[in-house]
Amino acid sequence: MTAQGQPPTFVPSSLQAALNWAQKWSLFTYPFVTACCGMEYMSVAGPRYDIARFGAEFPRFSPRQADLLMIVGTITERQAPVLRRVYDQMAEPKWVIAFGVCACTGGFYQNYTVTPGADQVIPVDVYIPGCPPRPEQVLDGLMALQRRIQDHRGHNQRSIGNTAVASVPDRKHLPVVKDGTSMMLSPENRMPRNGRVL
Amino acid sequence: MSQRALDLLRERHADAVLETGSHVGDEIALVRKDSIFAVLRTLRDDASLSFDMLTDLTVVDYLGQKPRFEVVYQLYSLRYKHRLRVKAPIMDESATECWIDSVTPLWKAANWAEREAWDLYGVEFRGHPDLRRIFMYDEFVGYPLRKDYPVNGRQPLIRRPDAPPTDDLTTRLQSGSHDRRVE
Amino acid sequence: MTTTPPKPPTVDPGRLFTPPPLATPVPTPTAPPPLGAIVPPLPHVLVPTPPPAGTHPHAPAGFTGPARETDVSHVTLTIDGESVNVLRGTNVLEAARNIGKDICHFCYHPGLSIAANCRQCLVEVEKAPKLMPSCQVTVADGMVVRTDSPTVLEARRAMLEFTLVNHPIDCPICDKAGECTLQRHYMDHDHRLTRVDVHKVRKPKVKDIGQHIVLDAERCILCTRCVRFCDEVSETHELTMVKRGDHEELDVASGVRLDNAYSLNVVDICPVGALTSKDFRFQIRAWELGTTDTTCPGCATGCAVELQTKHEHAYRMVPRLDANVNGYWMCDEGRFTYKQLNHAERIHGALVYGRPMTMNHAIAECAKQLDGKKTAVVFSATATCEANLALAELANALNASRFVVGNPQGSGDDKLIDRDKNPNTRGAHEAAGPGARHEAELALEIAGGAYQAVVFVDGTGVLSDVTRQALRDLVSICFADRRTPISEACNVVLPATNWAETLGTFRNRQGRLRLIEPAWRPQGERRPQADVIRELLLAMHKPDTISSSSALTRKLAEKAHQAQILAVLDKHVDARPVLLRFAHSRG
Amino acid sequence: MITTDDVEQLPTDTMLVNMGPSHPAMHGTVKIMLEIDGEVVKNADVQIGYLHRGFEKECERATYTQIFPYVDRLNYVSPMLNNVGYALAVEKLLGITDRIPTRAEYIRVIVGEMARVCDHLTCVSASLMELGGFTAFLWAIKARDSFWELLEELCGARLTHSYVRIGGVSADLTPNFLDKLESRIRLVRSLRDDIRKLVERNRIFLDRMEGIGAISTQDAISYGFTGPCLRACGVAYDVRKDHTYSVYDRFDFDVPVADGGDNLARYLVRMEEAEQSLRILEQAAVQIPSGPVVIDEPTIVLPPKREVYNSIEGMIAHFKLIIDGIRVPAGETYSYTEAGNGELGFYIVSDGTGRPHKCRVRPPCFYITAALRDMVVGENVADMVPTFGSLNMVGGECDR
Repeated sequence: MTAQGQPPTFVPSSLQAALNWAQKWSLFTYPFVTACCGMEYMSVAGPRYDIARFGAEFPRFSPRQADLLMIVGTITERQAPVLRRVYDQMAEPKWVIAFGVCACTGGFYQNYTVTPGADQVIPVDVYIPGCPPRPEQVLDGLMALQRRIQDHRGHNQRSIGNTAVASVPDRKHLPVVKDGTSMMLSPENRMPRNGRVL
Repeated sequence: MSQRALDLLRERHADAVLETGSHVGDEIALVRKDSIFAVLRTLRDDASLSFDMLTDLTVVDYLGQKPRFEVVYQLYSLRYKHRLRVKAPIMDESATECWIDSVTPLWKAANWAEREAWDLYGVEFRGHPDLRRIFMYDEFVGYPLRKDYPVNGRQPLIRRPDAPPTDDLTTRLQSGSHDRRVE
Repeated sequence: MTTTPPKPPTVDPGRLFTPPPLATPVPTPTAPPPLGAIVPPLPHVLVPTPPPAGTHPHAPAGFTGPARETDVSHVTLTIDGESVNVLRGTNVLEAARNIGKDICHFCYHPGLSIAANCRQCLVEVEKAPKLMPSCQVTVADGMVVRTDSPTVLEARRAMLEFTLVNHPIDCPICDKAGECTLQRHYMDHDHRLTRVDVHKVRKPKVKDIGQHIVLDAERCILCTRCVRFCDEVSETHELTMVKRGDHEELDVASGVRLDNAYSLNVVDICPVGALTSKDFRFQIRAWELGTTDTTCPGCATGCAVELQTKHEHAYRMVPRLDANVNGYWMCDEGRFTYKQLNHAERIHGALVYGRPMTMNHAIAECAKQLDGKKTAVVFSATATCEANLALAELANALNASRFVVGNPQGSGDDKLIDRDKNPNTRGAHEAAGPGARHEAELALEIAGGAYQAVVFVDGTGVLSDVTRQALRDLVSICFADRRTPISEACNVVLPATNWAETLGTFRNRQGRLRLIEPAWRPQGERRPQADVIRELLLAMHKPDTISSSSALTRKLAEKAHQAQILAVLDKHVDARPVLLRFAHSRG
Repeated sequence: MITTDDVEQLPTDTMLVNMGPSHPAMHGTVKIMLEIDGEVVKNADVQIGYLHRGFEKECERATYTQIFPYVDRLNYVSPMLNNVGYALAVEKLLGITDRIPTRAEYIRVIVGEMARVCDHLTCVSASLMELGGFTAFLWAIKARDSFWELLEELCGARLTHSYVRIGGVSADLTPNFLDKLESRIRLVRSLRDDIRKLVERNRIFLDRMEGIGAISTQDAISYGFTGPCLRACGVAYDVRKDHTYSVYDRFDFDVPVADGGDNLARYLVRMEEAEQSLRILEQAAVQIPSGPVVIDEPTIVLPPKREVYNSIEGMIAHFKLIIDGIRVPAGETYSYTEAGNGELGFYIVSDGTGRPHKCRVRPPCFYITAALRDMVVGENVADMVPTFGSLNMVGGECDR
């Protein structure tokens, strides 16, 4: 496997860099808006803090058309399978931003119904703390993600082509992700299919 | 303000009304649970009271006391602008005791409110059109707002097989079991 | 309204120390004599003579009318307009408690003599020229007391203000903060900002005065509770007050250290953070602890204690009032028994011949192994009565021969420390029945190959290396909550709950049932031995003669007519630790 | 040419469609299972609870002061109103309602009405965006941000303010707050008028709002409607007028009422209420007296930091108020205020400690969302979106 942060060897790195450059400036966001942070998301998209300046302008409400999943707000245990399905439906390469501390760790809702962090359900590239984060902070997080894309360090960028392994350096305990497969759930963790919970 | 309502209740439902009183300006009537429907119907239909709005319905859990639960109805009359709180005690959590008549026929607001009370406190509302969980999911075991349910007794539907460890308790509780720890 | 909080306990039995006769006659231990199960009379220090009936030397004249003929033992007085009827000789402070009025005080402690030097409990007594310390004034017929008149309230505030003049601003670094009596009284009675602007008197800060205790003289409010404790209860006279005026401070007598066997009690009774325990210092903030009423497993006395825990970790043990057993006190040795709960090598799952197994498989395996073997069952003096009784059923089913093991004897005294270091010697012997033999013979017979199987109900006990080697060749089954020499030696180890995880009973040296309550949920696959043994019996297709562990507890309590244990069992919320912040302050 | 058996072979059974929980129009996650016959909704099952965050459970282990951040996140479109409502409830239980300083009451009114304007504009503009009117959305967000910046200047947070305290507010107004407020009011008013001009004669808008999602007055009352949704049914019930609290009796404002109970009525009521709130703001900015902003009661209010660091008395008071919380006498009360969505009630049961035994919030939009089914059955699927939007269902408040 290649060292951390380097593109897969058999893809010409210049071409890869060009691809990454293109991808980082045309992120299509899927805003998975659940809670308070949605208010700030409105402001981020609004005229004053205009996220369009960073190419992440247009919210796509179909996971199949989006490559950036923004988890905006609290993820409850009831919501988690939905989030998982939306993530699974997104085409690769895809990136995930946890918007707000609830999405990062559950925030100050440490109780029976709130999932302690969206990364319990899906891998996350960038964590934006704050309750809710200020729009400037969100833009900062977006730029962090863009750097990450340019450096080819997205959590599943490596799975383009059947090359080796990437690990997400943000959190030590985040797992090693083999090309897309470990995103599959073991049967006992798979969400109920009877449509009640979804 | 709605002292009149209390007097009328005491004369009409002498046997049903356990206690009436006023606390920090709120009128309160404590009513036996088996006659709750009759009492509330009187309050709604009597022309001199006409509590036409069920403002709120909830349950309080006094764990370790008897009666353990209290079903609390907040009533309001748009015509007379007066309020009344009706409370019906429920002895304990046993299936034979932990129920009360649904007031859905009286106010449509009771529909979801009673579903919530059932969902979070496990109080069964007899005669409710569809008594389903409303906040929690169907796989959830137990009634989270009861005082003996652990604050962090999570029952996850889904986790990454390699999810980061959480520092607090994440359990799938057996029904009826209590977490002995107060977070 | 059902929202009123529970009233504080109205009467404090700590005053009347004479042990009432047990409801049922104490079963006499059977031969051979159990390990050091001597039943000494209650230590005399725990039975201070109640203050003399009638007048108190310091009480002003005119209070001691002749007692009415109607009832000699009781007097009736009026406190804040309420008429109270209490025992003659009670002091006003205790009498006020009868009607739920808690007169604030520092120096008074029901287990100690009365000094009346904090002047915090001053009350107004009719016909008295000035305010009287309610802890020192004994009640008299027709006495009229006011605890909430403007004068009294002002006096309280004034006294608190004086007390606080030299008190250091230590709350953020003080172990007592959160359970501090001074903090509580200030919030309840004063909450007035300071009016004095003087330099506080400096005194020794971190002074090592004993093996377990650190003194901070600045925080001391000179209530002399600790001094009186060392004079009257431990009778070792280490502590004293030196210097005068606002330079007065607590100190140990020259050339002495505070090293008696009960020294840590002074930390409990210290109303502020002047005396702190080295063991508990800076471990955790008091208000984060949950506290559970339970029993000290340190020795056969079975002192009533509170176990204070957070997140499956025990932090300290403090005594709890039980007039019949330990009064207000406990020994230092017993305090540290909580450490075994934080044992590094806990056993969470079954281990069968070195292989980890689920409980069901392990039980089935044991049933298979035990079937038809010549078995010895080993009762333990450290296991609960329930576990031992269940084991007795197993013994009947297998008709096995019975042994009782326990910790070796240690040193004792005539107060609370018993030579028998096992909490449940009597319980074990009751369960084992007359024929039971002890450790030495067990070793002999195992070495002699008399048995094919041995079942230990508990990991305690001392066996020689040879015997433990011999266990390897037998079907040796051991219930254990942590690794011990015996559990290491046995082939099958079944996880069992320890005394902080289970609801059970000990029988102490007096023959009293002592209740232990769980402070947290059993970890891993641990379960009470009784429940596991029951499944074992079922797996061996034996008649289901025992019920669940909690049912056994209830049966025992009913048999012994232990009302308060039954009350605990009846309470729906069994063993739910009360957070200290709700339990207000100690000391 | 279609024969009869061809017709018989056409599928005639109804279809089940999931709207939500992750759907562009389901702001605040809710899932609606629609049984549709062609375009017409035959039946609908509204499933909420995807944002149930255990508000009550959290409150039971938090001190009365620590609960403010939680109430912020109930109706996160207008957190200040929740703050005020909760503070009033605890003060009622403490029996200090009459002792709150007048300036504090005025400040509460000001921040509350600012939040109300934000709430209404956000609700309207969000549902307009779902109808395709993105411009209105941008304008409303601009107006909202102009107010949020003021509030941020006041308490440091744009959205979740936690500004109100039991017994008053946490800090006095910033020096030139009122001047800024005046100019911002002008800005917001002009933006509001622009939005009205933009949409109210727009054919698409009217077609999708007028007569859609109507509910009868009787049903609305029976469902426990309050606030704009009830007033859109012609019932002039406003807690600020009918059970006046704080200093609302000192202002001259009207309670807008519309009839029909359809989307348009709700839209009109909200827009007009925004105007009335701006009026209240103007009056309050003139009337507001000087004085303390928090009650003088050492058992409730933290001592000044100078005392905390330099005197043991202040230290103890601070310590106990933080650790044990404010001791509220045992008892229970139901206190109610007019929030963005209607009557926001707090039913608090105290056992005498510093933490509530139960802190129940009466969420207005919970009862309003309960009526959604009756509103959409028989309408087209497309009408689902404006109807749901006009109810202003806020997840944090509805699911708590």
